[in-house]
Amino acid sequence: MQDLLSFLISLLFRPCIFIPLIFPGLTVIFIMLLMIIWLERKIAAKVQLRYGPLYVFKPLGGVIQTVADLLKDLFQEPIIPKTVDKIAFLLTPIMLFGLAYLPTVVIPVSPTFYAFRSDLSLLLLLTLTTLAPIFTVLMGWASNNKFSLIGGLREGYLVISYEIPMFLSALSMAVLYGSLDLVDIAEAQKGIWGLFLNPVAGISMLVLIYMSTGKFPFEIPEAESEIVAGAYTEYSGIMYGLVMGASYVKLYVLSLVYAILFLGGWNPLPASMMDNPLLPGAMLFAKAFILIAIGVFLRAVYPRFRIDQAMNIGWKMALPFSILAIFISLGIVTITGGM
Amino acid sequence: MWVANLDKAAKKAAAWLINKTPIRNIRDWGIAFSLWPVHFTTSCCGAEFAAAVAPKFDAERFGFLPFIGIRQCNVLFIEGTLSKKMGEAAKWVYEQMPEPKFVVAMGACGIDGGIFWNSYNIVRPKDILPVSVFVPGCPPRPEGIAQAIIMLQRKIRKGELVKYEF
Amino acid sequence: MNFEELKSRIEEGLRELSAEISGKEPNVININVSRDKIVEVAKKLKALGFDHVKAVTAIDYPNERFEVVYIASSYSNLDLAFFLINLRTDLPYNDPTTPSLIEVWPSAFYQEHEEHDLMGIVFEGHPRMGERLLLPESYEGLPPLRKEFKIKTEGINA
Amino acid sequence: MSVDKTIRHVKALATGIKYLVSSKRMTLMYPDEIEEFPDGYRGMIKYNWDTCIKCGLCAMVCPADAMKMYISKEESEEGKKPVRRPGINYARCVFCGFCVAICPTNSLKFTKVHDVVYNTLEEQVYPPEKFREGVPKPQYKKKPKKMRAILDEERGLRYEPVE
Amino acid sequence: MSLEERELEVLIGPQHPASGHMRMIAKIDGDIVVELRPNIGYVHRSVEKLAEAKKFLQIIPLVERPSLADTTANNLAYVMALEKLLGLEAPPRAQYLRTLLAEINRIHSHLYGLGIHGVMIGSSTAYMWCFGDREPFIELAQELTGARLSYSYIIPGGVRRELPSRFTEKVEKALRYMENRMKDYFNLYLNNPVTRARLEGVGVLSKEDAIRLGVAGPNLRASGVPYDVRKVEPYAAYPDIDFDIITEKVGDAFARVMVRVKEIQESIRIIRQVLKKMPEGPILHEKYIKAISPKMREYMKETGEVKFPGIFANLRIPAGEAISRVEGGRGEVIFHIISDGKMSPYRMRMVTPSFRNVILFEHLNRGVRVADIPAIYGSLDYFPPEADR
Repeated sequence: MQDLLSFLISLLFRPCIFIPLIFPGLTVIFIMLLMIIWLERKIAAKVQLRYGPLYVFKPLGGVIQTVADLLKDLFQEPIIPKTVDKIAFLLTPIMLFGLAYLPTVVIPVSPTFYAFRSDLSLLLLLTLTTLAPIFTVLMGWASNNKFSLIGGLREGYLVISYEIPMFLSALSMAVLYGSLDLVDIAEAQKGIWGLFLNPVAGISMLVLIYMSTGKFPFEIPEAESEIVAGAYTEYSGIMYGLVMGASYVKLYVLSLVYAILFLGGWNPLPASMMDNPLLPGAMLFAKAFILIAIGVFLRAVYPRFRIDQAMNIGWKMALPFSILAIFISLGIVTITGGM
Repeated sequence: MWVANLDKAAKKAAAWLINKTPIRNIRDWGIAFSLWPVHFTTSCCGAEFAAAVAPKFDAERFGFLPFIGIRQCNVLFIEGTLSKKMGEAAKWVYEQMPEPKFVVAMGACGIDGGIFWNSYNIVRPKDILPVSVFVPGCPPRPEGIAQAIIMLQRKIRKGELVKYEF
Repeated sequence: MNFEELKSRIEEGLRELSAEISGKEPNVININVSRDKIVEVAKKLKALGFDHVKAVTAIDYPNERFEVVYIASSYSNLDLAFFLINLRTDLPYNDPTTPSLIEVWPSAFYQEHEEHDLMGIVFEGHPRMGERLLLPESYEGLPPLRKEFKIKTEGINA
Repeated sequence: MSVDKTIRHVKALATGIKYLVSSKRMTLMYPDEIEEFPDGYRGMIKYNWDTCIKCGLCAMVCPADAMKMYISKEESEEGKKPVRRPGINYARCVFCGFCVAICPTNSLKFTKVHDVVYNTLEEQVYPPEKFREGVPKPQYKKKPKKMRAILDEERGLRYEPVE
Repeated sequence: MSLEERELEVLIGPQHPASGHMRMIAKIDGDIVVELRPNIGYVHRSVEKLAEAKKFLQIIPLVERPSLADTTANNLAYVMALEKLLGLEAPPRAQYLRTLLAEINRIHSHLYGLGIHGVMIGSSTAYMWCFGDREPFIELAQELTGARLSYSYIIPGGVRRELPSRFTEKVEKALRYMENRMKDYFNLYLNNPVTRARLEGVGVLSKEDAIRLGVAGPNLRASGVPYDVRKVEPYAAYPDIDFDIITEKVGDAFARVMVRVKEIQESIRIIRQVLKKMPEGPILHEKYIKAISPKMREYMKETGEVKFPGIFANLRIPAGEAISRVEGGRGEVIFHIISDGKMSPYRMRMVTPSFRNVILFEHLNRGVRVADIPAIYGSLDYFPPEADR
């Protein structure tokens, strides 16, 4: 019995299980979701001169508000309208959440602790993150609702304007470090962080992350005062919980990627602490969490852009900047002869 | 035939499970602290409803979050007079909301017509919707809305309002 | 510009249109005109600088007549803005039609539509005659602002 | 992106952060603290049975027909003209206070209660006998602290407990 | 593909986060609005008809209800029409108190409009701040009148309550607070590049169109027409007060917002003057004071609360016709009352600024983008119950 238990625990701590299930996988995602939605409401409330969720658990400032919301969603009637395409309608939230979560398996936690290492892991990760918007578009189509349709189309338009510059910004770091392997990239930042080497790429990538996850001021595909909830209009109950969670999960994944690409990943930790994945993981998580917190803080400051303005930013500002970022990387590589 | 029976049995089992004591308490607690009203202003009490979610009264403390779509909400606030044209919309909105759902009638007009009781163009919400809490006043103070939320929470946790029947 | 001056100027402008002009101090000028002349009078008034309509009131005198009052004033000439021109016309009770003035004063568009909806007066030339504005589409029966349309009342005793 | 725009972005973000770290909240913690209204607040109405002269002016002036003259069962005798006293229907009352203002003997008075909610329509009607018993008490879980709103230059509104 | 097939008809409202109590029927082609028709009447409560069945005094709360955030304008305009028919004028102190309440009301009405506009373009903070900062002014109005929004403060011949003690200090504090806060409003919201991008050049209303369409209130002044009833036909205490008419030239959504913001600052100036110049004296016309019993007159002196004379219950107004206009927060309110000498008006026409601005929905929303619909709607400060009455 004892042996079985210890075997199971050791199994759990194997990277190929630990990473998808614990960190950065499901468990942490779940806790992060509960925390971040509460934090978003609290931060907004603070700037707005009020308290935000409180009475649900007063001693800790209503920290379990999201649990109550989740329970409500769980016990709410999941409505499937007659006019929708049933299979697509039911499949999309699951696919959306799944695809938002899937890239976590590629993310390394420490130089030695990873589920999957490849020479092309950055490319794989970026490709996986681009898949989710396709399902948002599908969702808009399947819902058979005009607002959903407009929301889906907006997402479709936005995808092509943020994805390319985001790829280019990310790849400029690959050029800089001469590798597409996330572990290598993180390790290469022992000295200077990528953000300081190539700030142009860093800033444009940060803006594009918020754009791709629909944070303010780019909350355009689900702009509530224009098109109700965009593609999510028809979803109720736990299905809505899934689609709402998916965008936060995407933000979480992209923030982790950003932390690895630009903020040195688990650095600066002394090499002696690298054996245990716990500390590097915590470091990585903390960096990502700050990025998420900034993302949700923006809600309190900005109104939202119009879609044409957001596309202008994508095409006319982010794209030139990200191309410039590649040249900067090439310049640095040429001068220093490779990092 | 078989499938139909299976379907029915599964629903019954689900209902039994949901209504079982610990689950039921957790369920009611969750619903009580997660009241999301529909963004549906029927009339001028909307001004005070807006004040109730604003900083001074901050209804979000109770887990009360005015939300965007009908499909995600569970409370319908009738904010004042319901004109005949709006009455149809209100009925329609109520039908679109997922179970469990609650209706609060706000303001004198939402209860018995208030100063407009003899108008030719109004309906009384209780005639077309199952109203569970009435908030008098014209307009009610935001405190009244907070009281309505507390009353609704109390009723939900007592198990008076949430019923799952299949 | 004072009251008398304006009144005489309007009288001069409308001399050939057989309009009855009377004044009420300090700033109301009543112009009574028959419905076939109303468009011309309105055009003249607009030429004088009264460029918009503030309100269109229709009044019901049961079994006698309807009266339509256009309250016009000026935005572009602030000297005239103090004055309110009441352009009035009487309509026979069994035929409450009058030419629409939206060509002259587009600001009367919704006001005329409302009076059509609630009082049942037909403004010829208005593109939305027959459509409902404030009442529900399904409303049938007497226009509610008519005097014959009674609403419930309660006494002071319960 | 122009310099001016960048500065304005930074200013907006800085203002946001300023409010995030400062504690300028305006919220009144409602069920734990209730606001004590200034004198003359037009809340629910208190009725003085003894001084009322049954003139009916309050019912006459009521804009919403909420105040009505009810037959007072204890005082009316059979065969005689019934005695009528005012009663109120909070399902219609608009709290304009005209009835209080017109009452020639000050038998109607404002109270500061204004946060009562009801479960049914019928319990909102207060015939004279029920009207006399006083205003309904709002339900609180525990006794709330009474607070007075103070206008403040820095914070707009702050609250001070009333002794 | 022909044009008709490309067009999509979208029904915005009445259940929609940014539609308020109305429906907008928009025909859109891609992201461009081809045509937008407002479908109003969702809050039509027949005020004009009910007025014919109510007594003159009972109409005061009735006319307030349609525009709940800006009740003083309606109340004052209605009472002014009655006073014109009655041929009496309120004493000077009452006129100043009316002005005071009207300006306090204008500030919180404008904040209401700004807040709603904020949330329509996505800034929840703008909404919360504006609605939070309304509260000090509502608190002041509540202390003066006894109610949060529906004041019913102005009655024929005067006002209902004396100035509370130490009111001037409190007002001064609220005004200073508002002035301080304005800087943060500019930093966070009004000068925010995103706000500017959303509002500048959107929904431009030219001066000619504004005049032609008979637009009212701040929307008119934002297009460069310096029309303000307070200057054109001064009422209450405005003849003695020094203030400017705020105008903007551009006529876009941002200009409409800026007119409101600057009018708040102007109102602050007016309130300070009103409190400084406040004359002493009675607050009710002596004709009515005489009609009150001596005991109640004593009570009035003690509490500062006006008791109604018995004749108010069945107030008769001489036959005649009166038109009154008042510049409320949202624009010009017009009452046209025809009395036949009985206890109720024969016909009461109430034209509210929102009703006069409905026409702008059709006019401004042509060729704009879908996202501009709420930006334009919000900038008009349109309140459907006020339009539908």
